[in-house]
Formats: sequence, C-alpha cells, structure tokens
Amino acid sequence: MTWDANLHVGVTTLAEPGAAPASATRELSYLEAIRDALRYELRRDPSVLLMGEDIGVYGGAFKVTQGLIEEFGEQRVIDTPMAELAMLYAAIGMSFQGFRPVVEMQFADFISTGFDAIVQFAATNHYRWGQPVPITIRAPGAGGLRAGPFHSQCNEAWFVHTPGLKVVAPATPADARGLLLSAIRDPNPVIYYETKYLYRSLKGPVPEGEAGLVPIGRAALRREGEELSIITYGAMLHEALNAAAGLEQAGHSVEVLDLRTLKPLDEQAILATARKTGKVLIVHEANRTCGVGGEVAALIAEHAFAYLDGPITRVAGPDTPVPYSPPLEDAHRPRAETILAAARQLLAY
Amino acid sequence: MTWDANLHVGVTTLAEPGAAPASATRELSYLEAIRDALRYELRRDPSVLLMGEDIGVYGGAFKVTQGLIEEFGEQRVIDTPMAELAMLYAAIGMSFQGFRPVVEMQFADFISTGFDAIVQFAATNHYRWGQPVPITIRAPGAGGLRAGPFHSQCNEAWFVHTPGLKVVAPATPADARGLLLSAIRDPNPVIYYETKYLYRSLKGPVPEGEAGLVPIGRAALRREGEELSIITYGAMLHEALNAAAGLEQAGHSVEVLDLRTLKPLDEQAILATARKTGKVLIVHEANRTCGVGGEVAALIAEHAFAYLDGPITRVAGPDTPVPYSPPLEDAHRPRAETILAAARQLLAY
Amino acid sequence: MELPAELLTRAHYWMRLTRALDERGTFLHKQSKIVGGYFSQIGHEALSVAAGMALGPDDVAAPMHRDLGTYLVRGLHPQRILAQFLGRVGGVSRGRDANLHGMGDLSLGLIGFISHLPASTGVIAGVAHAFKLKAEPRVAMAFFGDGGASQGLAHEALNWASVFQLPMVVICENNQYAYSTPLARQMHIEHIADRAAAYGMPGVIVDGNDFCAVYQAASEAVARARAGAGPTLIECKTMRMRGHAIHDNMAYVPPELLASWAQRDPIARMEALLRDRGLLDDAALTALLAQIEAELDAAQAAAEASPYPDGATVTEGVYAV
Amino acid sequence: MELPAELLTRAHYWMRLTRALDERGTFLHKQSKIVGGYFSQIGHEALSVAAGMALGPDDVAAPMHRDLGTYLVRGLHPQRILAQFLGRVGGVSRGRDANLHGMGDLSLGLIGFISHLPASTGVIAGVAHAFKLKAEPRVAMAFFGDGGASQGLAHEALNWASVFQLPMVVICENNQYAYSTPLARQMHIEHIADRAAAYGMPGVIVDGNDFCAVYQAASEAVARARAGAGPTLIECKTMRMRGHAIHDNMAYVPPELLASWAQRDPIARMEALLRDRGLLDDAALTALLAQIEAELDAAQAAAEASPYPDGATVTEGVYAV
Ligand SMILES: Cc1ncc(C[n+]2csc(CCOP(=O)(O)OP(=O)(O)O)c2C)c(N)n1
Ligand SMILES: Cc1ncc(C[n+]2csc(CCOP(=O)(O)OP(=O)(O)O)c2C)c(N)n1
Ligand SMILES: [Mg+2]
Ligand SMILES: [Mg+2]
Repeated sequence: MTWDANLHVGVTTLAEPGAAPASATRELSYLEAIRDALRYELRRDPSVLLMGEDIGVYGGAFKVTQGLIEEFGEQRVIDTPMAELAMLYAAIGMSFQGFRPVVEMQFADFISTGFDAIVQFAATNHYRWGQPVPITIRAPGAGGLRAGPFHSQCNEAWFVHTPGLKVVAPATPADARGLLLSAIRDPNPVIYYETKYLYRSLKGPVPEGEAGLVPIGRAALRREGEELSIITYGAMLHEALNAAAGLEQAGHSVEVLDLRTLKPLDEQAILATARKTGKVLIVHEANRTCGVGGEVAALIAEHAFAYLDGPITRVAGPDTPVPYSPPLEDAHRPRAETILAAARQLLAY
Repeated sequence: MTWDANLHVGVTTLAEPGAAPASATRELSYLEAIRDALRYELRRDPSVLLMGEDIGVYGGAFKVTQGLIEEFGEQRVIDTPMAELAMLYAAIGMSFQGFRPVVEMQFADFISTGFDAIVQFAATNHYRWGQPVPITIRAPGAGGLRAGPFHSQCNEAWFVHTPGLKVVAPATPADARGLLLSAIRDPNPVIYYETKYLYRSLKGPVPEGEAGLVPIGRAALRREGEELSIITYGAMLHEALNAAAGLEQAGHSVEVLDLRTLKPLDEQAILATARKTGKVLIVHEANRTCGVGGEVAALIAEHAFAYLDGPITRVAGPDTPVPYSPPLEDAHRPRAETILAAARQLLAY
Repeated sequence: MELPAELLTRAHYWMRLTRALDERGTFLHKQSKIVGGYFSQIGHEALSVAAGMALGPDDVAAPMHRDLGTYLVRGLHPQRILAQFLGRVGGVSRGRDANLHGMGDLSLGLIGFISHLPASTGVIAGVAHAFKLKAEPRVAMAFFGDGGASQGLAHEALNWASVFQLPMVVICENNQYAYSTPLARQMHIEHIADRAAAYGMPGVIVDGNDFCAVYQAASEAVARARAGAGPTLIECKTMRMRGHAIHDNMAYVPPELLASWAQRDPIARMEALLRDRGLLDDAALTALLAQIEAELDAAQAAAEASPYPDGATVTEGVYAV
Repeated sequence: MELPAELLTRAHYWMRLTRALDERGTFLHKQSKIVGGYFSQIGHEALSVAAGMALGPDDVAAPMHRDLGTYLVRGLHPQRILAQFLGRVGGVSRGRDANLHGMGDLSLGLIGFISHLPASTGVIAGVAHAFKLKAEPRVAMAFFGDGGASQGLAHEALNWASVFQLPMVVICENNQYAYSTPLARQMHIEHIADRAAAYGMPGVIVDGNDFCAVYQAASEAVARARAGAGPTLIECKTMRMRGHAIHDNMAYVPPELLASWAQRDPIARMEALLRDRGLLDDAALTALLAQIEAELDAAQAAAEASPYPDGATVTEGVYAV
C-alpha cells in the first residue's frame, strides 16, 4: 500500500462566489498567487524586502520565492543564517528604519523559535511608545502532507490571543495574493498563515493589480444558505464547501463563511450568519482547545444568543501533535465527511 | 496622589467553602503555601530539584524559595545562568534521568523566552516516543502590582491551546500547595501559574501532609447559587466572590466555580454549573480574545446549550498589553465592580 | 590621546545629571510617587554617557535599564523621563510602560527597552542592517549585560551582525552581577569580550568606570562601523553599586567587593581628572550641582503637573492606523 | 595511536550498514513507500559511527537527522528504523513521528530528535547535568550542525555545560551547508570549534570523514567528561553529499566542491585503511555487503509486516499516566 500518491495531483479550481470576477484576472495556483503578491510589492515599494532561510538562491523550501533574488537582488531578498529569533528582531529593527520586511518562516512550526520577538516586542511596541512595526511574517502551516508533528502545525491561536498582532489565513489564490498585499502594507505586525496543502493543489482566478487587494478584517461568505452556517478558514474551507455541496444534495441549505482574517475577527459577519441560520458549525484544522473556534463560539454565544436554534458545534483537530503515519494523520485532520456528520447532527437538532 | 500604597496591606482570609477543614491545617499566605509545597516535596522525594534564576542564595525574586538552598543545598536548589531556553531544555534532560525538576520563571512573562522547550519538546515527547517529561514550570503571573507590560502577563492560553501540557492556576493557599504537590508528582509537563498579587495579600487554611493534595483536573465550587454561575480562576476568584457577595445583598443567588486547572478543564463541573443556573459569566484577567474564557464558553455553548437562559458573557482583560500607570492598569484589570455590572445585566436578561 | 576640555566638561555634566536624576528616582520611589519597580544605575555613569557621546546625531542606540546616561545624552529630556517614572501622560510611553522600559523615540535615535533581555540587541542588528542596505553612514549601538550575555539572542545577534558585516557597536556592561547571580555562575570565562572571536569581530576590554577609556574605545568602534568595517564588541568592566532593583538589599554581594569598587567611582574619577587639568574646582562643582538640581526641580514639577492617563484610553493605540 | 583491528572491523560494519540502510531509505521513498520527507546522511558515516562508538553503554546520545550511524551503533535495530520510516506501529515512534524524528529510546541511551534545531543539545545538557548531580560516571553527547550553530540555544547549552562543568561532549558536524545556506552565510569565522573558547572549554577540529580521527577525539573528550573535567566541543569537517532532503537537487553546491569531497568518502577511506592493514579483501567485502543486504532485507520484511497504526488511536498517549 502506498499513501497520498496523488495528493498533489487533483487540482481543484475554485470560483469565487459572490464576487464578480474583476476585468483582469489570471488563473494562478495558491503558491503562484503568493509569489505574485511578493513580486508585485517588491516592484511597487522599494522599502519592501524579503528575509528568510534559503529563500534567495534556493527560492525557498517550497519555491515560493523562486526567481525573486534574480529580479531584485540579494539586498532585497536576503538569505539569512538559521536564526529565527535574530531574524524577527532584525526585521523589527529594519522596520524602524523605513523598511517593510516580509519574513519567511521555513515552516509555521518554527515560528515558536522566534516567539519573543513577535509576542513581546513587535506586538506591544506601538502601544508602548507609539512606533509602528510594519512587518509581515509568512508562516507556511497546516497538515495533510505526511510531514509529521514539526512540519504540520496550525499554531495561529497563540497569536490570535496576543494583543497587538494581526493574523490572516487565506484559503484561495485570490485571497492569498490580496491579503498578502494588505499584510505588507499594514503598519502593524501581521502573521500570514499560508497553507502548504493548497500551494499546488488549488488554482483559481486572481485579480491583477490593485483590484486584488483584500482588506484585513473582512470575512467572505463563500456560499449562502438558510439552515446552517459553517464558519471556517484555511484549507478547511474546501472541506467545508464539499460538505455543504453534499448537504445540498440531501436537500439542505448551508452557508459557508470563510474568516480569512483571524485577528481582528470579522464579528459582524460572524454574528450575521449565526443570526441568519441559528445553527453554527465551526471548523478548523488546529487543535480544538482554546483554538480560534472557541473564540468564534464565544462571540456567538454572547452576541447572537437569542438567535440560536442549536448548540454551537466545533469540528477541529484533536488535542494531539499532528501524527505522521497516514492513518493517524487522516484521523487527525478534519475532512468533508467529518464535517458532514457533524452538520447532519446539528441540522437534526 | 500616591497609588497602591496599601496594595499589600489588607490581608484577606479565605475560608474554603465546601471542604470541611482537614484535622491538621495551618494558616499560610499564598506564598508560604507554595514554599511549603516545595519544601514538602524536596523532603519527600530526592528526585525533586528546583532550578531558576536567583532562586538559591537570593531566595527568588519574590522570596518564594527563601531558605530552601540552606536546607537542601545547591545540588537541589540550583541557581542558573539567565537562559530560560537552556534551563527548560535542561529540565527536560534531567527528567529523562529520573529527576523531577521544578523550574521557576522569574516572571511568567519570561516563559516566552523558553517557549520552544515547552511547546515543541516537552509537550510532544510522550506522544512521540513514549518518554514522560515530569517537569513543573512555576510561572508567577498576572497584574495589579503596577509592574507594567512585562511583569504582569497572563499568558496561560498559549499553553492551554498546546496539546500535551497541563496547566493549573491556584487561587487559594490550600490550592497553591495542593496543586503544586500534584504538579510535581504528575508525569507530564505542568505549568503552574501562581498569582503574584496573592502572594502576601491572601492567607488561608492549608491542610498539612498528604491530605492537602489537590487533584489536577478538578474545579472547585466556591459558592453555591441558583441564578447565575461565575466561572473564573486565579486572582479573579476573589473579585468574583466579592461580586457574588454584593449580588447576594441585592437578593441574588450566585454560584462561583473556580476552575483551578485550565488544562484539562473540568468539563463536568463547568457543564454542571451551566446547566444548573442557565446563566454563565466567565471572568479572567487574561486578554479576552482566544483566552480560556472562549474555550469555556464554547464548551457550554456546545454541551449545555439546551439549558441556557441567557448569553454566555465574558469579563476579561481587554486585548492590550497590561499598562503600567495605575488608572490604565485599573481600567485593564477586571474588578468586583466590573463583574457586578456584567452579572446584573445577565441576571436581568 | 588627551580628550578635549570641552568634551570632558560636557561629559561631566551628563554624568552628574545622570546620577542626580537617578537619585531623584530613588527618592520618588521612597515617597511612593513612583510605584512598582525602580532600577538604579549608580556606577554606570561613565560607560552610558561615554557610549552615548561616541555616537553621532543620526545614529541609533538601544540603551537598557541602567543606561540612563545614554538616554540623556541623546536628548531625552529629564521631564519626560520623570513623567515616565511617575506614569504620567507626559512620560515617554504616556503611562503605558514602566520605569526605564519603553523609552523609545526614534526622533532621538532611541529604541525603547523591553524586559526580555537582550531583545534590543536583536533590534539594533536590524537597525544596523537597514543602515547598511541603505548605504547610510550611520551606526547602531546595542547594550547588554553580563546576564544578557547568557541569552541565545546575544549570540544570534552578534553572529548576524558579523555575517552581514553591519555598522553595529555592542556595549557589554559587565557589572559583575545579574540580579543576585555573580559572573562565575553566568559563565566559565573571565572576559566576555573574548566571545568576539567566536564571531570574527574585534573584542575590546575597557575599564567601564573610566569615561575616557570607554569614550575612546566606543569612538573607535563607531568609526570602524561607519567606515564599513563591521561590528565591534566592547566589554566595559564595572560594578552595579545598588541592588538589582530598589527592593534588593544586595546581601549577596561581598562588602569588600563593593568597597573596592566604591574607590573607583566613575564620577569621582572624572572629577579628579578635571581638577588635574584645571577644569574644575569646588566652586564650579557646587554651581554645577545647583544648576542640575534646579533643572531637575523644574523637570519634576513639570512631570508632576502632567496628568495621569485617563483609564478610558486603555485600549487606545494597540494598533497603528 | 593505531586503533585495534577488531574495533576497525566493527566500525566498518556499522559504516557500511549505515550507508546501506540510508540507501534503502532513499529507495523506499522513490517507491512511495516512505511518504513525506527523507534525509540522506551519505558522507556522515565516519563521524556518526565514531562518535557513537566512543560512548559507553550507559552513556546517552542525542543524534540528529543525519546521524543514522549513531542510532545503529547504540543498538537501535534497522527493523525499528525502517518501520519508523514507513510509519508503522513497529517504528520507534509507533507511527507518530516522521523519518528520523522522535527515534528516542532511553533503554538504548537515545534521545528522540525534534525538528527545532538544536533542541537536543539543550536536552543533553540536562542529561549531563543529571549525571553530574548523581555523581554517575556517565557522559552525554549532543550533535548539531553548522546551521544549528547559529541558533541561540547552541550558545545557551554550551554555556550551561561549561558553567556547571558537565560531562558533555558536543559533536558539531560541519557539513558546509545548512539546507542551501553555505557556511560563509551562516558565520563569519572559519572554524566552529573556535567558539569553544567563548565558553572556556576545549575546542577540537577533526576530519569528519576520517573514522580514526573522530574516534580518537571523541574518545578523549568522553574520557575527559567522565573524569569530571567538563565539556568539549568537537568540530567534524565533512560534507553533506546529498541534497538537504530527498527532493533537493543541490543545484546550489558547486560541482567541484562535491567532487573533491567525493575523493574523501569516509567508507572508501576506511576500506583503504583496512586493506592496508590486511583486514579486508574483495571477498570479505563482498561477503560483508551480502550479509548486510540480507540483514536489511529481513529488517525491511519485518518492518513492512508491521501494521499501520489504527486511526482510532490518534488521541492515545498524549499524556503519560
Ligand atoms: C529573558 C529574561 N529573563 C529574566 C529576566 C529578569 N531579569 C531582569 S534584569 C535581570 C538581570 C540582568 O542582568 P544583566 O544582564 O547583567 O544586567 P544588569 O541588571 O546587571 O545591568 C534578570 C534576571 C529578564 N529581564 N529577561
Ligand atoms: C529552528 C529551526 N529552523 C529551521 C529549521 C528548518 N531546517 C531543517 S534542517 C535545516 C538546515 C540545518 O542545517 P545544519 O544544522 O547544518 O544540519 P544539516 O542538515 O546540514 O545536517 C533547516 C534550516 C529547523 N529544523 N529548525
Ligand atoms: Mg549585570
Ligand atoms: Mg550543515
């Protein structure tokens, strides 16, 4: 038996529902959309620079930055020593002198090695002495790739809890580009969670130029429905959409909200969908306890209580490290089927 | 104007409701109870040792470990270089050779400097290769002492989210001792949040010997009531009890649940009180978003939904660093009055 | 090389101002006007003032909790510092950060300090990196202590500075203790400057209580950095003459050690030098001290006149807009 | 000093076994039987085997992702390693951890590796600390690379070991690259061993492709540590002969550099030595290789016979009870 042989083979093409495609769009993979955003910002703004381990000559562990050192030179695409903490502190220092560094963590899992720079310095600085810290931290996260406990983490909740940061998690190529543009231009430290699983497996239309900007703090309604709301983000959006399609076949009308920004959460959109359907299913790949789903549930339980017709339900990664072996990882990572089962139960409530 | 001149003056004495006092108890301050637990374990178990910055000769920044190096020697009360990451990794290594290290973070705020050792190594090890990591990390946390953004943090949610850790947060001298005994004996990494604010301001009866053990994972009902449940932990317990007393005078019957353990949460006790009163107010000093309160709310919204008579409400520290200046810190830290106001609103729902 | 009279006189003023301000801070804490912690820097005046004076106006420094002199030299007004200590709106952090934390003001080339040592050494590496990328002839200066030297970040930042050959000067203030921990428990070597070799950068040892020695070493390092020749590590040997913070009675410090360092007081040495060179006499000193007290009285009055922040503003400013 | 024939023959077996197992791993990955990543260690056989053999049975090692030889020498059976690579229940981590991560087994004195480099150097400092506290004559050995040397933890752990004078030996495997990053981008010095002086410990440079050199240096360091004379840093100069991981074609490595190191292949050198000393001939080598293939065939069959873990067990074992 071999596992995941076709993990990267079936490419999903996602139409962006709701938004009429802008005049100029291209079909890009999720990864290409990220690279496109980096290139676009590097061209547009001379203060933007990239830093990271193996991002220059090698083009990055996932080749996201491939070709950029050739175009922009090693002054703007900086291969660094293997030192996440110094790297992130250095980015802060550069930002104090007019740069807008975009720092690549080789995997989101290594963000913990530079934790202090983010949560203690960058997050608090503007509050303390008024100096903005316009840095972007790219964190390639999440699982499904048989990469084991240290290359599959979804650790966004650490930062969603920490005041002073912004956290985004695009689920589509258009958002991957659009949110990265916004992150780089934001005067605050933004952690940009990109989903490795989607890098090459997902393609979609991506608006060009400024038209593609996606504002931080705004969720996207990916599917409208009446009976149930699924609230999710990242790779789970696609599992949720599959589940919703399955439910439609069974005659159910399901709404799917893609959070896109995890901090600040789009409370309005969250509460609007909860109030509309009265039944909420929250889905994320990250470990359940104290994850973003808990916060979303709490917001709804406080501010949309009167509209609820059933228990706020969560489908999330169990509270374990992400295991390596395929049957274990498959049991760990929520899938359309898991979501379907939970949704059916909630619909029947 | 001078602030907080009598911050440490008024000593509250807390009777432990519910539990009949064990035959042998002493009145100890919260700080003395911690020291007593350390001494008790050091005497009982030769594999227990203490490590930290300035904990030996100096007796610790807060004098928690005062006198212990004199009694147990510098082999068991180890003054370390100022290197939290090495310290925590060393503790892991020591635990692999039969020791049970208790590591003091000088302030909970510096736990982020040793973050990797905790969340990447200690938390995952037993799951990965089956070797337990029996270490205890003492984290003196929380505010109210005019100590500013880096000596006042409540960062427990980072660890509550991370699988493989246990997290406790005693609110009384008896629990301070009893949970520390349990933490040290637990075969897993336990983060022990002690509240600096209570060190000398709170005294209470503390059972002696083995009778004082408090199991990890069990909340304590500090006050029984019918109309509303306040769920809280740490220093906020005392604000909540004050608020509950105030509400009683206004004719309201309020229940107060002290979580004591934050991971694993005592879901049974949480759901029981929520089902009983139907109205839940969650209180913590930590920043609101993605805090432990969000998780508690989510648990209730999922598993006690049918019993709810009002929105699950949270009173928490706002999403900012803990500011220094007294009027700012006072506005940041929940107090009995804040809790009262929220409770009144919920009671009126 | 003999330093010019004007420079020494200026340095003397800064050193005296630093000590007087520090003593005022201690007094305000005794009066409970400053709440929370307070860090005294007595004994550090020579190094903090000299390092600060070695920089040019466009350079950037990240002083730490005992480098009050550097803040002053770079132009941070005592009024803003006192208002900071007192938690007032007029303080550098507008009441948000405590004591010497968060006293950043880039218009003065100052990075605000956070507790997590030696954070600002990492930040300074980035500032220096920016100068290099922009090809600006500017220098960035970091400070860390004998305690901070044990932190991984000290290593990472020094390595970073040397890999990229950045215009950075690192002042290591070896004051023999990190809180209660003596040097020998912090490291198994005698000279922190010897670590410079681990990064292929020059390491210099100076008497941190001798203004002229620190000034000369720092000026050379600044010149090297400005010329594009890379970073330097300067170890200033000194002694923390007070407790770690105000509540600490320093029982762990052998009295002989303190006594021997008291003989080497940086201000006394500076004044002996000035007198030797005919630049100071009793009358001039008395006048200077009176002038400084008057300056500080005015600064304190203004600081105390500054209001406490309004609690309602607690959530303001978390994000830049 | 000439090493005994028996020892060299044993070392030769381990080195050949290491390479054969590694090549099998690569092949299993090509076959998609191993999924996810795979790290080859070709070129590291001398150092990983020699370091492992310098330890005694009660000592503890924390090898990293290219120290397959050390795992084998310490007694980890190829069957458990292959089952680990294949994600089976019979693997060291029972399918929970990936490739060479998490291959810990304290009954063999092995600490499981995590990705976050150089984590296990910190853990080993603690193991060594425990030995010292218990006054046991045991030694703990850490491994980190030229990349890991840039991490703050490398500094903190070396400093810790020297402050407490721990029985610790640190093998720095300088294989010229950290992923695509060449040494000169990682540090501004030539010899990582020179950093030992920053901790007041001996630093030794050896040819990491020469079994005898590594064995002798490691044995001396182990003896020093066991005798209570404190830690040693040994830098093994070697070359990573494959890509960082299996997907990496190493286009960034100058072909001449690779070619020159190919001349210094550790196994070829060992075999030349053995032939010189009359301990090996063609027939013996053929027999040894056949024996190793047979051993690995059996190990692989047993590993493949081991089941995948049951998905239902995913939440088991997070906590020790
Ligand atoms: C990472 C970190 N751990 C612990 C502390 C608590 N702490 C504050 S100052 C200090 C001692 C610092 O010593 P040193 O670096 O020598 O500076 P000094 O106070 O002697 O000037 C300690 C342990 C801290 N600030 N940061
Ligand atoms: C803290 C951390 N950051 C990044 C990585 C990603 N990574 C894995 S191996 C590697 C290179 C390691 O180089 P080196 O230490 O020289 O070991 P080598 O692979 O050359 O044997 C990198 C960057 C990591 N494992 N840990
Ligand atoms: Mg010091
Ligand atoms: Mg390497």
